[in-house]
Amino acid sequence: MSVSLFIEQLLNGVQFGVMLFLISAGLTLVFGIMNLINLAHGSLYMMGAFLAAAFVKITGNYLAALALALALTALIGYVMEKLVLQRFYHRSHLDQVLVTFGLILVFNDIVRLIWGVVPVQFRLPEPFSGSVQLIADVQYPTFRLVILAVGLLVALGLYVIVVHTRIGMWIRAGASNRPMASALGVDVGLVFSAVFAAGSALAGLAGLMAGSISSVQVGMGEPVLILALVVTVIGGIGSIRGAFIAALLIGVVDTFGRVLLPPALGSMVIFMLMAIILAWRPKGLFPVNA
Amino acid sequence: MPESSSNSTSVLTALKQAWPAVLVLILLALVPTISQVIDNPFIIRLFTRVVIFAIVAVALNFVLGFGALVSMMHAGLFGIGAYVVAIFAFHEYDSSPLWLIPGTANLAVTIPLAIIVTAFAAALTGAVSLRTSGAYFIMITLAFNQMLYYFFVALQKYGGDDGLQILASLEFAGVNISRRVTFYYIALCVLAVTLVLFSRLINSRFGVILQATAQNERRVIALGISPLRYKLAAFVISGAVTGLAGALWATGQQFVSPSDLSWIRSADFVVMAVLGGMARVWGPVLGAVVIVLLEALLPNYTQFWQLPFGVIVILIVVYLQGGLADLFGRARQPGGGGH
Amino acid sequence: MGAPLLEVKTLQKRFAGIVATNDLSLDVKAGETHALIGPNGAGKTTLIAQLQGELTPDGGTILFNGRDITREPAHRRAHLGIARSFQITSVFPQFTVLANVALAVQAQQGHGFRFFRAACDDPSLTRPAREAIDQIGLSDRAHVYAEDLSHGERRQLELAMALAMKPALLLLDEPMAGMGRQDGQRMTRILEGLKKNYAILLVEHDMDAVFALADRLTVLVAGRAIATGLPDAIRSDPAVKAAYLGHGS
Amino acid sequence: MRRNKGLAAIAALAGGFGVLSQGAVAQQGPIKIGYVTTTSGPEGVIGRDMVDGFKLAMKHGGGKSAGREIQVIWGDDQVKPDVGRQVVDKMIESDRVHIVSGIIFSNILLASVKPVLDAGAFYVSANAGPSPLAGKQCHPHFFGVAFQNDNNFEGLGQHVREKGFKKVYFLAPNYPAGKDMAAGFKRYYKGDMAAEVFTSFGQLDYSAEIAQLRAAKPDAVVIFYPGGMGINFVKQYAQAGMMSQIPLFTGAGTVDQTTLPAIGDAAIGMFTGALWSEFLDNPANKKFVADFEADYGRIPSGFASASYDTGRAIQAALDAIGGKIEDKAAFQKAMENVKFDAVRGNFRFNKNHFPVQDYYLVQIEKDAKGRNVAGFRGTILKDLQDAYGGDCNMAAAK
Repeated sequence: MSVSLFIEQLLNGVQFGVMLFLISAGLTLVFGIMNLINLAHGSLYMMGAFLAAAFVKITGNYLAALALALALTALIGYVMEKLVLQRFYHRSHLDQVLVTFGLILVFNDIVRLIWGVVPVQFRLPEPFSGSVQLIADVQYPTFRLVILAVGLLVALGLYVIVVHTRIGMWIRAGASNRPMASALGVDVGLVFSAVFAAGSALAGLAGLMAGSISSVQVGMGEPVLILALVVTVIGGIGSIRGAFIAALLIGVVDTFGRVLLPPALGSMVIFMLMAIILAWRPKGLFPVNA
Repeated sequence: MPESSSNSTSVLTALKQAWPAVLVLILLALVPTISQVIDNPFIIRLFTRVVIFAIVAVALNFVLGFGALVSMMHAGLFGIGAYVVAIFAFHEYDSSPLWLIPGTANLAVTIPLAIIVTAFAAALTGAVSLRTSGAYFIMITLAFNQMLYYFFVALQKYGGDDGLQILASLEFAGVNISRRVTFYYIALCVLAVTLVLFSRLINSRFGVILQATAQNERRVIALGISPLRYKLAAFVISGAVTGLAGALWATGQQFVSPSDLSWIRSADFVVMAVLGGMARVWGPVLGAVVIVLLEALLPNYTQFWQLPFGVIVILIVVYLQGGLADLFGRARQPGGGGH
Repeated sequence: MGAPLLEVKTLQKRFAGIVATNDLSLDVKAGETHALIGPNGAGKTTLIAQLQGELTPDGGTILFNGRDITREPAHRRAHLGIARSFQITSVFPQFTVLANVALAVQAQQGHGFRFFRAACDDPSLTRPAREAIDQIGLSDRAHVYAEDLSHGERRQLELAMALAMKPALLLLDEPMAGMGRQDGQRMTRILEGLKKNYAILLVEHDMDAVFALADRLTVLVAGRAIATGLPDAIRSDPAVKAAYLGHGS
Repeated sequence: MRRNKGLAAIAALAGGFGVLSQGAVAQQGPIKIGYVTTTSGPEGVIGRDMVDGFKLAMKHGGGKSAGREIQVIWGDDQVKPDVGRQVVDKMIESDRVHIVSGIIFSNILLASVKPVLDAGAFYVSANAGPSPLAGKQCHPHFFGVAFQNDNNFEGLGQHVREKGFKKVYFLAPNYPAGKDMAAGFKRYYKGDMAAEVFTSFGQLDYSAEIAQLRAAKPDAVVIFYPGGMGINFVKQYAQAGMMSQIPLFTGAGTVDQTTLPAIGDAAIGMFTGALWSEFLDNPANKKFVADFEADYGRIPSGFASASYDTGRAIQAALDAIGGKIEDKAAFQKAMENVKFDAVRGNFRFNKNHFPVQDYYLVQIEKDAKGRNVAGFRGTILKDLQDAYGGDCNMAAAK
């Protein structure tokens, strides 16, 4: 493997990792803070992609479409939390898995009823649809660079919000001790709803980003959901930092595993990585409640 | 309240608690007759699937419902059992040895072998997985499931993704058991024995420790019990029975493929156990019956059958916290009752 | 009173920079009830957890019957005869009282790999369990599920489980926590009954109970034992008064 | 009260059997065809075209043969071999169908075909054509109307060779049909392969593979990626600026009306092999395309066309024997010699019951309405037959 090819593959791995981080961030926040396993996170990802595609078609304006799609995905998440998931904060993980599994089936068929089975087109805005010359021999799709930038911005933003702001303090307080936080005057219910809506918007953002490089179709959320769970668990549930590092790790390992290993082993490599990491550190790389 | 109830009364009380299970078994036993009356042999095939999945769901529930270990690798273990039978049958048909071991289509050999191999796999993976707990345990078992899946995909000799057709005629120590009704009753007997086995296990000293660990592991340690080996033993027992079910599956289908090991199948088993009711040994049987039948019947009405299916799942989880078994009254952990 | 049953020497434990146990030494003699008092956050529960084996100390040694158990895992210590009752009630909510205690008996007997006989019908488990339940005064509640017990009853169950382990040393972490006056007095009477047969390390805030039960007292402040002695001597110790009452607990 | 609820639940379950036993008693009733395909999940897009193509064929046949009703029973295999097997079992044993058709994926077909043939029924494939069934495991009651898998890429191999490409990079999913396609391509291309890469089934992101292939500097890239995989690969290939650098080819079934709407303009100009095109100039095809668009509001895909041909072939064979499907020898003979106007033009069955047909070249372009379509560019191979017929001994297979 030549140096420039290595650099390009590394870039691919990092970009894939950043993408995974966008998907996992919301999942790990909801999982860590509300102690809720939300398998329907993948469905929100799918909704983000479908809504963005639909709004682009209707409005013809990308920014407006993206804003609308994000807002609507957040709203869907909010309604889902209020209607169903709120009852499940105190239920077992298993009940949560089951009810959100049911939600996946419902979401998939609703999307199928509305949009049909044919994958939907989601065209990129002109300036982003091509590629740019990075260094000699490395020509890179512009939009992947956009994803890279957005992902890094989101990571930075989340870090600042959770660690350095009052909202972040409320979130952390609500996570570690609910009654205490309420006693301090934090409306935990509201904070949770807000976190859930924000997590949904992040899933939607990831979905519409992914939708522009791969197909927008029913069931697109499930394979991604598995990867997001892998990232969440390797990073340590609830840890934004852990999710970021785990996502990059998975992205790079998967990319190089795919090109360097035989196919069956290449498909297995991230699962082997997860098993090894968990056998070594049973609560992930950055356990939150050490 | 006499402390040491005599054996006969304890059998009576057991029967009193387990009457729905007995009822379901009797109904299942009537399936071949019903199928004959309405002249529809497919029903037996469908219920063979129900019964075999029920065995897995019951075995899974032993660690899931009573040990709080959410395993996402039971499809993998199931597949191992199935592949052992299929691979030996393949070598028998091919008349080529597997390394030095000759192939065989004799289930009296391959079924015990399937159980042993699966138990061994469960012991290896369990020893690593049980270092973790909660959601981490779910994910590490999922990882092992995927590894097993891709392992069998990689076995090009045995069909890879295509799966492996069993062409040799399977027999059990010279007896042909492939007749549909015979095979159905064999599977049903295995289910009944499995239910009895796990009922006994749950109430034994071993089972009590397992349940106690699920409720309060810290306290169990403080009492002087190291829970790990009990959890591991439970995982191996559960895996062995799952391997047996896999062997039956291969025998009944005459076909195995990696899709038998898909993680979605693992999730299906969990759904069966939870939906059926984890607090009772026989709860998952109800789950298996309902899930398999819904999956078979709903698509006859609409191609959007996953929508009602999903809604049914959600409603059951929201309103029947103890699963379908709660329709027969609320349950407490069986091992916990000194009567 | 004889040789020390439990001997703790210069024990150290830190959590992220906070010193929870600071160069602590104390001993419990056979047959003695040794009370450990101190303000909230003094490190009492942390000490109990290190003695029971749930936490591993950073330094120092713990001797039990003259044997170094500092690095022994918790379940091994339980077999050696150290039983702990928890400050926050820690029982098996979905078991009956009898099943809870029978499990403790079973743990003490050590035969966990028995797969077929129903444990709840096994007199070798239920008989000793019954005895412990009688001893603690829960006989008429034996078949009630632990999650349906009152708080006071659960504290009693907690104690019955510790007793069923046939321990040499009882580590009792606030057995009267959260109890009303009447329940507290009942518990004090129960403990008075036990005192004759067991060595006890008692952590308790209820001073009436402490002075009624304790043979000796140790005062813990900020992880350090500031005084050890007979109840009367402690009561009048000015250092104790200053440190202890100053914290206003 | 609780108990009554439980009993009611059991009674409800028992009632469910009634559905399964529908039509269990049928002696001289309708001719029954079981059509099992993938209608749920992401691959449902292919299944939908399959179903609609078959429905249209039935409609054009009037739903009857020699006055006897033809009843189609639909089933969904959910892309799972064991589910496909179960649905087929149900159709054979419960619905007692005479003919089964519709399965898309080779591994599902291989898992499901045995009970059909064992029961003495017919399997007429509207898509999957795995090599064993064309060769050693050929069967008098098995007919593949669509193709033998390899066919999809054989003509393309010929075309790529004729165009003078010398170093070809091939990519496909790591599953049996992927290997079949590679074999088919190489059989006719005969030249040097820069690499053959098999990726995992259902992969989403191909950036790593695209980087590898660019570094290998081939002079052409050939892919077989059905469904969503094709959408992903082609989009990403275009975004990486590769379309203008190294020409991309595919055989039948990757870039067609099931994926074009989602790929969008990225595919414009691409050449692909095909066993059918919507612009083929024959009356049957014109009627098919026009009626399909009228009924379903979209352009049919190759999947729909093969399914339509399958329906028409069955209809023609049934009509030839006066609808007496119970006479199996007669139906087999009628199928072997079936005469119908295939929308793909030239068609007949080979001795192994797989087609002899022509292979075309198409190019993605915009039609008058601005939609992306596969414009006809000519015939690459005439009378293409598969490579496995020699292994088939139909007389011995009986």
